[in-house]
Amino acid sequence: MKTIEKAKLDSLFAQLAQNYSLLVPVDYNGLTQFAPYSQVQEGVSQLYLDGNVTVSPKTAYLPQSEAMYKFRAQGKKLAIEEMAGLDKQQVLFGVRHCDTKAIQCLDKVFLDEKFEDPQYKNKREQNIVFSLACNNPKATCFCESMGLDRAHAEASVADVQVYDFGDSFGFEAISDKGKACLDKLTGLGETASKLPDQKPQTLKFDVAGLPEKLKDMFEDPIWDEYSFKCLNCGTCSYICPTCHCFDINNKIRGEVGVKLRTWDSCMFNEYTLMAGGHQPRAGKKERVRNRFLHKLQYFNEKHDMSLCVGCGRCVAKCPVNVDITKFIRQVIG
Amino acid sequence: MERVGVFICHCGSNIGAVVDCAKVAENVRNYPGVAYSTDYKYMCSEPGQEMIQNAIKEHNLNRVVVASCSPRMHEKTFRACVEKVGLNPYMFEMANIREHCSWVHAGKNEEATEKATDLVKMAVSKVCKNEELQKGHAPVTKRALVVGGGIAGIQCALDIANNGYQVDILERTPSIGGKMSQIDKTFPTIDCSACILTPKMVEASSHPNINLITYSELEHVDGYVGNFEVTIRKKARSVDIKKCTGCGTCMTKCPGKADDEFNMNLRKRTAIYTPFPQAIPNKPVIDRVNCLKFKSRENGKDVCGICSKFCPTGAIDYEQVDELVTEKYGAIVMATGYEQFDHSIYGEYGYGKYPDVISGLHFERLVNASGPTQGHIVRPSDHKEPKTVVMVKCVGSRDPEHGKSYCSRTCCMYTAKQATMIRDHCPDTKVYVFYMDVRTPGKLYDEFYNRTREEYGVEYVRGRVSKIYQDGEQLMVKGEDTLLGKQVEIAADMVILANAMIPQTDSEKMAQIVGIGYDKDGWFTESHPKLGPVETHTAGVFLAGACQGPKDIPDSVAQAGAAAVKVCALLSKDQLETEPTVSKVDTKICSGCGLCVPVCPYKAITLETIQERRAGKTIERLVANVNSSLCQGCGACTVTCRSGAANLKHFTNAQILAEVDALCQTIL
Amino acid sequence: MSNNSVENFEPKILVFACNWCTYAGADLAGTSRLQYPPNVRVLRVPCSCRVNPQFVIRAFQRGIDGVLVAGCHPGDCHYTTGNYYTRRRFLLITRMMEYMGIDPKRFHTRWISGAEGPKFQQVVTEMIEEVKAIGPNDKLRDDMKVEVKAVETNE
Amino acid sequence: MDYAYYPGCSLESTGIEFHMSTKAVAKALGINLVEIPDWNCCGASSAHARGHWLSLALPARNMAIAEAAGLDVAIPCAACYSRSKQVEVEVNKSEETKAKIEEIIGRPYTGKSKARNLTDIFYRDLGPAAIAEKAKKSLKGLKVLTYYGCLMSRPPELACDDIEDPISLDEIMTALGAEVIPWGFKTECCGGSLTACRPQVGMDMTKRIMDAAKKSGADCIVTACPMCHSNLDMRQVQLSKAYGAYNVPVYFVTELIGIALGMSPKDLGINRHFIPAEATLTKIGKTSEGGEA
Amino acid sequence: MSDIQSEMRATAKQLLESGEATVVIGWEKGTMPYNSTPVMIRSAADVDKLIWDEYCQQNLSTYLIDFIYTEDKVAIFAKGCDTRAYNRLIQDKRISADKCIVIGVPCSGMKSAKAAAKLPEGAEVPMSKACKECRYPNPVVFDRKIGQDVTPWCTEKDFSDVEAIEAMDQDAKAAFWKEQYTKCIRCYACRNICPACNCTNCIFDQSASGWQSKDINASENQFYGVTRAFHVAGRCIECGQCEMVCPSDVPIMLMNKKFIKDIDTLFGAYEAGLETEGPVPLSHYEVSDPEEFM
Repeated sequence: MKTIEKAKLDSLFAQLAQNYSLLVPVDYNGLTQFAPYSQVQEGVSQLYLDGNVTVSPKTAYLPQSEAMYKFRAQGKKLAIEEMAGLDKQQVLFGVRHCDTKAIQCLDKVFLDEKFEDPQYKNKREQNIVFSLACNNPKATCFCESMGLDRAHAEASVADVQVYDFGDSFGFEAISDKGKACLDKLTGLGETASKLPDQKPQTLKFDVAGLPEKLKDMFEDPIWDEYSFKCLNCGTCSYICPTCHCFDINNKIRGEVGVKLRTWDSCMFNEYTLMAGGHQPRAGKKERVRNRFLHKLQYFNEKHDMSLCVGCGRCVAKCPVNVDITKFIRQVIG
Repeated sequence: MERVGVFICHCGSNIGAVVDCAKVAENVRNYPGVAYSTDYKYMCSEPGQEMIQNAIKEHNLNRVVVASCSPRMHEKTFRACVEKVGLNPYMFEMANIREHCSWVHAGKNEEATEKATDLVKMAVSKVCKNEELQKGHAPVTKRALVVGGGIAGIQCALDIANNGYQVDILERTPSIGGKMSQIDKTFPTIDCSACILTPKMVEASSHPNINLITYSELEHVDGYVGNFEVTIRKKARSVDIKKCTGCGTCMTKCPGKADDEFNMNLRKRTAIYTPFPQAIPNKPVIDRVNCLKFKSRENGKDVCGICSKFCPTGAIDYEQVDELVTEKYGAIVMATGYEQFDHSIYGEYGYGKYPDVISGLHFERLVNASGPTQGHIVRPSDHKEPKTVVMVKCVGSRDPEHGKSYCSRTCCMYTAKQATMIRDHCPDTKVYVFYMDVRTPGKLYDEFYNRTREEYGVEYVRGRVSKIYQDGEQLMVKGEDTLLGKQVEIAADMVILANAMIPQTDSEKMAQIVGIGYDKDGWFTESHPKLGPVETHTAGVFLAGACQGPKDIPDSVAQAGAAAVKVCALLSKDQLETEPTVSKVDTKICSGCGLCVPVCPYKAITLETIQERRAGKTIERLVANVNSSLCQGCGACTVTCRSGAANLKHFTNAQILAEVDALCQTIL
Repeated sequence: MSNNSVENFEPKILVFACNWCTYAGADLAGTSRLQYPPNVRVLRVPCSCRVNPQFVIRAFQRGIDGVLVAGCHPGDCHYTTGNYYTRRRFLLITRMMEYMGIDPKRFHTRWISGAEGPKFQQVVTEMIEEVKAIGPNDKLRDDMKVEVKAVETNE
Repeated sequence: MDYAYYPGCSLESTGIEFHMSTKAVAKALGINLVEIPDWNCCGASSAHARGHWLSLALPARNMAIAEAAGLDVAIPCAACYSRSKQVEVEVNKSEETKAKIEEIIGRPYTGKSKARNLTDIFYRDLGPAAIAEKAKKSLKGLKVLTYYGCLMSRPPELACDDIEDPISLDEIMTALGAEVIPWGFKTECCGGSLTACRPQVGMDMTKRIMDAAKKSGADCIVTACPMCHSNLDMRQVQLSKAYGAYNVPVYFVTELIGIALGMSPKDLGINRHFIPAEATLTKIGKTSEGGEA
Repeated sequence: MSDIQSEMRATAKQLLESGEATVVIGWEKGTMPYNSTPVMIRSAADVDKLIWDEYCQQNLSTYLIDFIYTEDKVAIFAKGCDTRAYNRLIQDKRISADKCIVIGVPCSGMKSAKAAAKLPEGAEVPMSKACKECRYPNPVVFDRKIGQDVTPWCTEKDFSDVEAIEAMDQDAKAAFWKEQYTKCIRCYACRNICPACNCTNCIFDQSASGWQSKDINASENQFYGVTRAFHVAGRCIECGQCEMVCPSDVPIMLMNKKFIKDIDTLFGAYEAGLETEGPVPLSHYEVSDPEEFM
């Protein structure tokens, strides 16, 4: 395993930044998210490795607001131009395992057999993920309950596995992309140290048979109980690493414009609002139910995997503490 | 699909000399929504309008933009033009590239063309969001209110009444008659003012369709054209007008004395009084400020009461209070007249300190047979007949520095009239008139002026008076004769100043109550200086007489007649078309918070309960509702409304945003 | 023509003008041939109280250099009370815009009556000069320079 | 009350009694006059004919010196006042003028320091009532005509009193007990500037004033302008030779205030007049004998 | 505190058992020690879920809107700020008083859950900012009251934070707000929790109206921020919930307080949510309002 002392992390980043676009987890004025390393260098943001970031790294695959193509009215005609993809490979340093699993979920949606989303695909190909194993789970983390391996990142997504040894980081290539990237790095040490100890997760529960159980619970009174306090804000969807719903808009300035893809949330009124004004999911109950069932049942039925990866963001950030883990535990009984 | 036709007008060279109209038409040809774009010499001309109509048909246009003059000028013309070929008139917009562009950017052709392009783009973007609107209808209250009972008000009321409509005259003094009743003779015929006025006053008071509301003030006006609700303060007369026979006993007995304002304070009147013998109604009021009883009450006593003792019908009522009444009218005519400029601001004329320096209106009272001197022209100071009189014109007029910048129009003539009257009454008296110009544009006016000089021997001196000072019993008048280039000094016995006409001191407040415009001097603003001289910008409110600007009697009477015709035309309708550009609430969006209710100046918004199906249940909830015939379309509610439920038709959020965006898009 | 280089910067200024006073005042400036720089564009609204502060922010977002909201003098409102609300709202919004970092020179509210053609001329002329001196507005801007440039160079 | 004091040339020559009485009265009224060091001619009566900038620069230098001391300038002479006020107004009106003036005089003058007419200071800063309070003797019995001349009342932007009907002298005199006789010549031009070039015209103008004064029945004229004073006092001698005796004494306002404050005519310079002026004062009773001040 | 808690439970029990209320809204313990979260109790058997601790921050009044079309009679526990929010909703006609029972609970200030989440366990957790500045800890309106009134620890509005921004130069102000609003993810949690943001259909939920695109950038986010602040200007009851729920830590109250400060200075001191009648500052004017636009 290649290693580097934490004190020399800057030089590692400098090397990566030379060859790649480099995204690192940062604290930007109180908001933790992935951002260009240059922000850290400029002092705009501080490197944040104490826990997972609030806004998940799905932003590097599905930005909150993304131009799909540009257009220009020329007389009565419209000229359209595709967006250029990432021109350079991009390293995401410090993506947590739950978030690698989340990207795998997104793959199911955006890299479907029938249709591959070109913009997503471009980013997927260009991104090199350094996935950092979590030694100290937060009280809201429950990835293990959702079947994740805290020592090994999702192999189809992560390119380099990173371990935190206290004073140093260790690196193991997972993919060829990752290996090529590691090979380019100089000044790394080499140890065969054993994997670091991982503190146990406190939030643990059994999810066996959950999708099946939920199948019969569409009209269960539990939804009233859980939806009561929901504010119908978009916090959970926007910070969730797997939520991927989007809306398509135009941004027009006179004769030119771009087609924009922006995140949307199933919590919002306009999400299911139909052209004639009909709203099939009129209230909190319908929306909370849809979100939970999509995470825990529908996605399972379609892709044989849960759309909840146990990152715990919504548990931590929901303004009114609508707790999906409590819900699961109550359903499982 | 929007298919906008754009028509750029050259307005001859008015626009064309600055804005490259063909280029503007070219610039917007490919602008989103535009289906046809062209330019033409005169869009408002018959061929120009035909051109628009043909293009609508040929190019299947469903929206039209004309870039020409101000929409305040020709919006109506073009709306009618497009309507003729079946387009809804509200599918039309105007871009003002004349008043707002070519006329103000002379010589900056390139920039002006660019600006015109922007303005057209804004109009196109807006018109693309326009919706077809239909005019509404509102009932008409077939009664008019004339505010002011001077000659203009009386004439206007008579004309309306003779057309068969009810009309109320609101007068703030105890009697109708106005300034004309103070004037002795009228120019150029020198006939007796009272002799021609009083028959009109009597006619008005006895006309079955006219109701006089005297000694009353306009308090508040609500409503809108066809449906005004006017609150009137009937001031306490302290005399029961129903019981009073007008015998006048009270006035002969009253021990209270006060300055007689009708006679320009040249004498005293009693505290219970009628302003002049021919007053209508000829029933007195008690001037509470000067009444001994009311004065004593202020000191906690209660004395006098003589008038009450002597009144044979028991009409005196000391306990009367002001009464507020609200009446409905279909139209309002403002005929509030003028005031005389106060010359005491002029130091060179002695700051009003010299008793024998008087104003024109003072003179009218002096020379009037029923005035304080029984018509003898004497000096107020010592009641001696003046042997030399100096008259000074343009006192307050044409003096932007200290007075008013405008010409008061009447002074040249009334000065000439007064000069001849002095010469008539006192043939030995020498009369000098200092003038800047002599302006006599009126029928027989210049002839009269010439007679004044030639037959009556009044000496006209072209120049200003620089100083008047008391020198013993005489007034020394220093001035310049600019024709001779010499300084002149005249020892006069009396000086008569031709004071300017100014608006009523509270004209601005009046305008605000009625909701009409006024100019920098306080004259009410007509809707168009040439083509709408008696209309105001507020539909249903008209102007008559000097409240609109200085006017002599014939002009006031003519304008009163014109206003009456407009009123009758309005009252002759059973219903009025109302503008559809009013506010509307989208009940789907409205939360019923009601914050828009208090901001509406027309009380047009109410909260009402609607029923709605929601999740299989019928629920009831509050929403705001706009009464479209009350709403006048200001838009105050639309900004108060956070959710955008209240929206102003033809000026919707989307339309204004489209204009903002259209302008800003050119910035990038 | 709009040039963002500061030397020959020609600002664009949006004027929200009430139909009854300021628009008429601007018309009067026109009929009196009172000249002023061609940097202003007048947008007609029935009353200054129709001007939603959000319109103003929108204009700044889209790159306007200055905004003038103008209506009848208080007491002279065609609709009696409209401009009193305008005054309240814009007293607040003026301060908020300054608080957000918009230079107060870029945003004014003024009372200009139908008789005040010269005042219209003077107000807009002064504003244009002031804005010219401080240069283009980059605050609050949501521009698409990058996108537009890409499309343009592709032609 | 501190003021910079600008006497000007008149007060050192033909109007020396104005100088004397000003200093005496100011002291008694608690006004501290600090004479501007190294003051120069204000340029009145000649500089403006020579050139605009010269006419501004001359008084500007005096004003600048006072401004450096942080004081407003008290100016008894109406002509000096008018010139100094002119530069103060011009400098405040235009940055360009200010820059140019400063360049010419080689020192800063921002227009902050104000030119103040002495009579105006008496009237506004002190007030007639405050002066009357300090009076030891009433002027009762003395019928006076107030005469302001042109330089205190014209042009409007420089005037320190009402332009048509100034009242400061009237109110001060009334407060001190004198009877002010109304007349129409308060602001009439005395013809002073024409005495040298068009003597007859000047003489006629003076005559009109003196005729009116004589007709009015007043005992004397009170003025606050040394030009007017010399014209009405000195020329009166010539006038009398041609048209018969007038014998109307002409006092400076400070002289009469001084009398009221109990000073002796001699200390105030009243004995220096062309038209004897001491005797008239007996109308108010015995005046102080002098030497006590 | 435990006294109040047991009294709360008893009251809830009594209300539900007697049928005076069909629903009681209070707080229950959440996932974390610093989560106290709204709970709806329909059965007297569940009243023991109710708790009262130093994290019962959440304003419960907004939940009353959810019951306007149900047959329920709803009782809520309400701190000072909850009662001001209640008045706000009554004034905005979003709820009707006859369907609600307000049980006032004097409050001594709540701790900051956000701070607690960042601090190690056991560390002293500071009071949240809005609570520190609170001038109405006691219920301003109630049908019943539990516990003893406390003495308010603030008597005057504290605008020092607003003044600090005002003191910056224009560029610094712009940079500050741009930084703050770059973080905003437009989840609308601030709006949804706000008792003054009670429109059934917010303009930010009407993308067809053209007010705003869904594009997320500092400019659009600031448009959202200023507009929301303007919409609650003169109506904000200073509960500070917007700022507390913001996942991005945008200092939203700095905006709201700017309006409060200016309204106080320009139009006279005004306290939203103390009355349910009378004019709100922006639906009202005085002829004598300051004139700066001549």
